Amino acid sequence: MTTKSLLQAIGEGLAEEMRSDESVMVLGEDVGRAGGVFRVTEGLQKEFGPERVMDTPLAESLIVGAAIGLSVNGMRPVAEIQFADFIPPAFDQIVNEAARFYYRSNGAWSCPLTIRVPYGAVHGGALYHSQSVEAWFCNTPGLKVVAPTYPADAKGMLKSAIRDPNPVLFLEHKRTYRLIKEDVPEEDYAVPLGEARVHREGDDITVVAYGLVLHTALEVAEKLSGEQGIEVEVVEPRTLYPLDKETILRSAKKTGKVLIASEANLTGSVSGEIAAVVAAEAFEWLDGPVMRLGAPDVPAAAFAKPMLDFFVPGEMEIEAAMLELARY
Amino acid sequence: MTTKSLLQAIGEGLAEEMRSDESVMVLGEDVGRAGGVFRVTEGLQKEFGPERVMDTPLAESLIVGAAIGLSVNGMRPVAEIQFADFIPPAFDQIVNEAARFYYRSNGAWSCPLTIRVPYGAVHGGALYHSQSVEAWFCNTPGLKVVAPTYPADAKGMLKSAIRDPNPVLFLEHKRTYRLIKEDVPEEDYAVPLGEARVHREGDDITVVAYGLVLHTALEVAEKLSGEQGIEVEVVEPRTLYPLDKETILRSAKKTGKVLIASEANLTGSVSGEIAAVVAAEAFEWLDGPVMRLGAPDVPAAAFAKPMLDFFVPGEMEIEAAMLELARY
Amino acid sequence: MAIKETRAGREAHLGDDDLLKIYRYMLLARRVDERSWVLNRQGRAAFVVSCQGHEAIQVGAAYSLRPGYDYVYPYYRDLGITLTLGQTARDQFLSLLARREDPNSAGRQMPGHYSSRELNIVTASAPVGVQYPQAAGTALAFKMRGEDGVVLTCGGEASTSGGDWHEAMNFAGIHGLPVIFLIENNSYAISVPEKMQIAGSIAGRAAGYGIPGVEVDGNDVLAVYKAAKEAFERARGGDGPTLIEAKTYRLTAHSSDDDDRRYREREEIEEWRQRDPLVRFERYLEEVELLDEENKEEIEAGIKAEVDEAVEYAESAPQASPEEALDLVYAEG
Amino acid sequence: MAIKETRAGREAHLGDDDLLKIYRYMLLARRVDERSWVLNRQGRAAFVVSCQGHEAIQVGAAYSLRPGYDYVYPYYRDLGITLTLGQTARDQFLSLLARREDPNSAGRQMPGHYSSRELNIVTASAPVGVQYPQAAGTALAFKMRGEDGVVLTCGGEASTSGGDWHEAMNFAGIHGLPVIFLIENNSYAISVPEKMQIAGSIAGRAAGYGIPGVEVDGNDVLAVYKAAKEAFERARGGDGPTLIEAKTYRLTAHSSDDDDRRYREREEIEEWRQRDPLVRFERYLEEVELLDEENKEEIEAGIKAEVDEAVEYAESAPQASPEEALDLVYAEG
Ligand SMILES: Cc1ncc(C[n+]2csc(CCOP(=O)(O)OP(=O)(O)O)c2C)c(N)n1
Ligand SMILES: Cc1ncc(C[n+]2csc(CCOP(=O)(O)OP(=O)(O)O)c2C)c(N)n1
Ligand SMILES: [Mg+2]
Ligand SMILES: [Mg+2]
Repeated sequence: MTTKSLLQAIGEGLAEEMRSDESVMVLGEDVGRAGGVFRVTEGLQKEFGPERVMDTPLAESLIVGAAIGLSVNGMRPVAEIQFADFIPPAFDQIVNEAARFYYRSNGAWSCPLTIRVPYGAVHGGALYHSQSVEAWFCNTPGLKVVAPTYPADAKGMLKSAIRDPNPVLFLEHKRTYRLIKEDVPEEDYAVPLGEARVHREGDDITVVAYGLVLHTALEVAEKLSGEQGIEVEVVEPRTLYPLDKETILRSAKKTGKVLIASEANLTGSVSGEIAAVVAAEAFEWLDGPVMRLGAPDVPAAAFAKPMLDFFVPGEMEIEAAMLELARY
Repeated sequence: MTTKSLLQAIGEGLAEEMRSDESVMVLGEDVGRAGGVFRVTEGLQKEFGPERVMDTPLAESLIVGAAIGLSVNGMRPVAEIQFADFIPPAFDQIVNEAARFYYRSNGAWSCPLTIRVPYGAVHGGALYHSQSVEAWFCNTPGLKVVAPTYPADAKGMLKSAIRDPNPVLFLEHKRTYRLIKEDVPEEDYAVPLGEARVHREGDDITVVAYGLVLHTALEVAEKLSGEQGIEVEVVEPRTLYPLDKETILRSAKKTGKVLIASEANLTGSVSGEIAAVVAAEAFEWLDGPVMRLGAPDVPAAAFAKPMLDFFVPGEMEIEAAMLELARY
Repeated sequence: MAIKETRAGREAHLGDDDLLKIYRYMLLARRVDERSWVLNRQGRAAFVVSCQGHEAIQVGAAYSLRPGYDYVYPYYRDLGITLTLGQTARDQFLSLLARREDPNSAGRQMPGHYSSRELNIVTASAPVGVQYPQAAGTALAFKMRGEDGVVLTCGGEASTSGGDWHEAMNFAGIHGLPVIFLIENNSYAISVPEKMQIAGSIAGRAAGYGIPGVEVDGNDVLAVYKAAKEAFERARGGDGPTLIEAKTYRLTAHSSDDDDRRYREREEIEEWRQRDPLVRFERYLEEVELLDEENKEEIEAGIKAEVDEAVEYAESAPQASPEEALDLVYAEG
Repeated sequence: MAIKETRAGREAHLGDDDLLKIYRYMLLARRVDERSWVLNRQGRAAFVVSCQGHEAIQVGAAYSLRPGYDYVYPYYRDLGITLTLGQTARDQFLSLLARREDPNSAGRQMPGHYSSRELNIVTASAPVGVQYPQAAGTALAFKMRGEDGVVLTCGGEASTSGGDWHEAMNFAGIHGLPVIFLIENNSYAISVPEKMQIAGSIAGRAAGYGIPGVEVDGNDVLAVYKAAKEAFERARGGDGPTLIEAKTYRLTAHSSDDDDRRYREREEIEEWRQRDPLVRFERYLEEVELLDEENKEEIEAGIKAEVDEAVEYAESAPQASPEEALDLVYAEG
């Protein structure tokens, strides 16, 4: 065990899978010699050569389309989309193609491929290096969408994603790449997809969160526990599609009060789906409105720092929402 | 006043706008000489010539991208995407571009353009001529998404869309093109965007629906009223983004029981957002779970008729859901 | 008739049996297609999309593939390709009638959306053009493993208008991938004529990517066969991709949902009917004395029996049950 | 120095004053860019993306545009274009420092994402390549109204790899649209070298669309000027689009977030520094006796004062308030 950041854990997970399975390969813009703009793939091209760690042209539809074609011919590609904001050109290949090969061929063809997607607002990133794009994909049967937040989870879930016979979108919040370090096992292990994680037990309210906002929520939860004796149960979906409804509903039924927080624009976010599930299936247990917290409905985070800071739900807003719900 | 089908009303609305405003034009695949694969644009090229009714190459990103470029240089383009299923290549131009010109230029540039998008399951349409794609777009600030169901609404809303300074996605359910006829005004009129319509008042439950499912819901509502004295309030959002929350919440608070029905795959559908709004903002008034009805979470409707019929929420399922909620 | 070296065979380096086989595939494709329209007009088949006019391109190109080894990404008109690879008339009618036994999709997809794991026919889509980057990726896998597999990917002329075609051409050119882009240019995309679809020329674009571009008469099966064979050989030898533009004409409406009288003159169609690739190859085989009334009738009769049997089989085969729509969304394992 | 007809002027049909103006724009672009890096290194500017090395292409191409009439779709390196069109050093620093007065976006977008309604600079995006179909559409509007406006759209070599470029080229070719595609080929896309990005050649692709394709030395401002002017004239005269590929080299890292030592050799950079387009034009102007120590210093001093003033102004200008992030999502009316 050594402590690792999210970024390191993902890089290590990739390297280990490539070592143990020759068919695993990486492709994307600047993933090779430069080691990725965030340096997640640093050192990989040196170890595995320019074909297995391939710099592609600037063409996201090609990147995913080629990954599909590789995946049906014996490879396990891990494609990188440099920033989530640039995934739209690949939208067709992801939602209409990769996600449907299996169904439309009645199970004859499957696409074991992983698409790594750094997302989330960062200082200086502005409108097009900031977006939380998960809602675009969390309605696509045949696709799995995961968004681990902690290093050990991320490494284990990346391994599961690569080994999964289905296409998996693997979201990495850029602001959390180096935010914390934690112990990450050295031995081979996998964290299953499709399972939520309860970070903190509590009886008063449930908070469902992921990404940067999860870190904030956990801090606030500790604070409220210490200062006010409010015990918040914090649930991280980890997989956003298909959802682990059971874990979320169990918590909702226990506390009767649910807040769903994310950094995405509120309207049309994945939080809405989670809220809908709770409102339909845990209604009898609810002691308060199903609350959501998200970014305002504007295109994305701005370049100017004051506007950026205003955009991302911060500690104060999260605390206010938790308190409102706890006191309801 | 003459009675018109949805298809005729839309065609007429287009022709009228083209007559009264020289800058209005139509572009898309097969919209010209052939008059569109559904014949919505029939006769237009004859009247307005091959430039103002332009057949484009098979390239959806180009269609929307060119429409953007036309719109910033004095034109009011109405782009047609032949089937909703083929809109993904234009995803980037819609959500990252058209929807953001205004915001990102601090109000200097706007994109007054309309994108007509036939959607919904039809017999024989199968996986790629059937999809309900609205959820892909109902999280994009700067974009308006409308989905009128009735002919007179559609004509009036199309006029509003064309005259709107913002990009508007105009969804037309293919199965409703010729399903009913109703009186459609001949004189110039516009139906504002952003306003829901209450089709039927009732005290027992609220049903929010649009598209084909709205027609079914209205039939079932009449039946339940006549046979069982259950009075269903039926609300049609008409505009799916941004939502007319007020009208929906007013009804939710009145009946205390809400069912949201659409033809889209349930998980991640717009129904989830509506449910979330109700669960957050009408919680105190709720007398039952917020229910949703949608298609199963499979890629899309299949070609084989038995599977297609199974996919689309039908009368029986809608009736069962309404009864369950009414009796709750 | 004795099997002998003929002029045709010598020219194309094909034996007489090959020539007759090619003829038979073309005829089978045509007859299956024709029967599909009959079933549609009778209200027994919901949708038909046709290969008529494209048979020479398809059979000519597919004939030197190695089924189950090379990969193929066909498009919806490519019945001639899938039959040549080993799919049967039965397969086609099972698909046309949306039966559970349909090998392509068990009734999920429209007819013409081919798929076969055994034959390495990669499940085809409806969105036009998406196959090209996929085909390039599949070719890259062959190259990475040092195998000599080739990938054939096909589409109409309008499938070159979308970005995917360009991105794939560029990628194939950069890496010298063993992929053949076969563009079946039939002059129309539904109603849109070529001049509103294509600036310049398709074959002429290959050079810009450093790729050989070949324009071929798509109604001449032996010309297509030769062009494709040469392209496959280049690819197998490590010399990279080829773009083949085969010119032809769609002899039917776009599909059973289309009425082409809205946009095509009858005279134009008649003119092209004179160049029907099937009739043309028939005349050729007669000229070189490989075909006469007798064996022609024999072949026709054989195909008719095959088609009859296939339709009968398919019509009595069960449809998928409604709930099967829920199956196979995710692969297990 | 007296204004007189010089060799340079005669060659390019430019008067001496034009030549000195061009020089001044190039120098201004360079100095503004250099100062931006200084501010970045001092922690006063969050992000810089550079035009250094591209000045000849940009000023050369933009010089014969009609600001506010012709439309321009620039990309993030095109400071030389926007300055030539009429934006100022102040505008650039207001944008660099994300001030409310930033004319491009009021601090919403990163620096380099240009926009001006008055100058017909259409709001630029970060996703690479999206501008091309838009530019084609804008050109179509000119054509439909019978106006002689032209559209200039620019991007790096990697911006041709995505589908949008191809779709726009095809559309422009079909309709003979008055749009000029200017590709500023600087040999790298962040770390990816041209040979991994482009199969064949960019200029060589124009022919496939029936469009003139011109390759030009992007470090020779007068060569670019001539190529662009000819292209604009063709477009204005109804003779349709032109593709210009201007070859150069990025003299800085990709951006202030990039460390190009990971992927470029110092020698390579040094080699290209020898061909610096600014130095080259300076030498030329000296040779033709339009520039000497004296007026050179004068110009430098003028620009330095302008840059100093602009930085000072921008630094003391207010930022947008947080809540302004909520404004202008939808247009009213
Ligand atoms: C992305 C996309 N847009 C639109 C369509 C609808 N459509 C189906 S076939 C077709 C025309 C294709 O023409 P071409 O590529 O020339 O092939 P052909 O049918 O002539 O063989 C169109 C527009 C589609 N299937 N996919
Ligand atoms: C669609 C898209 N993908 C990826 C990126 C990230 N990105 C920004 S610039 C760039 C390289 C562009 O290279 P080139 O077009 O040659 O322009 P240059 O920067 O060299 O002038 C990349 C990959 C992007 N902005 N948009
Ligand atoms: Mg065609
Ligand atoms: Mg470059």
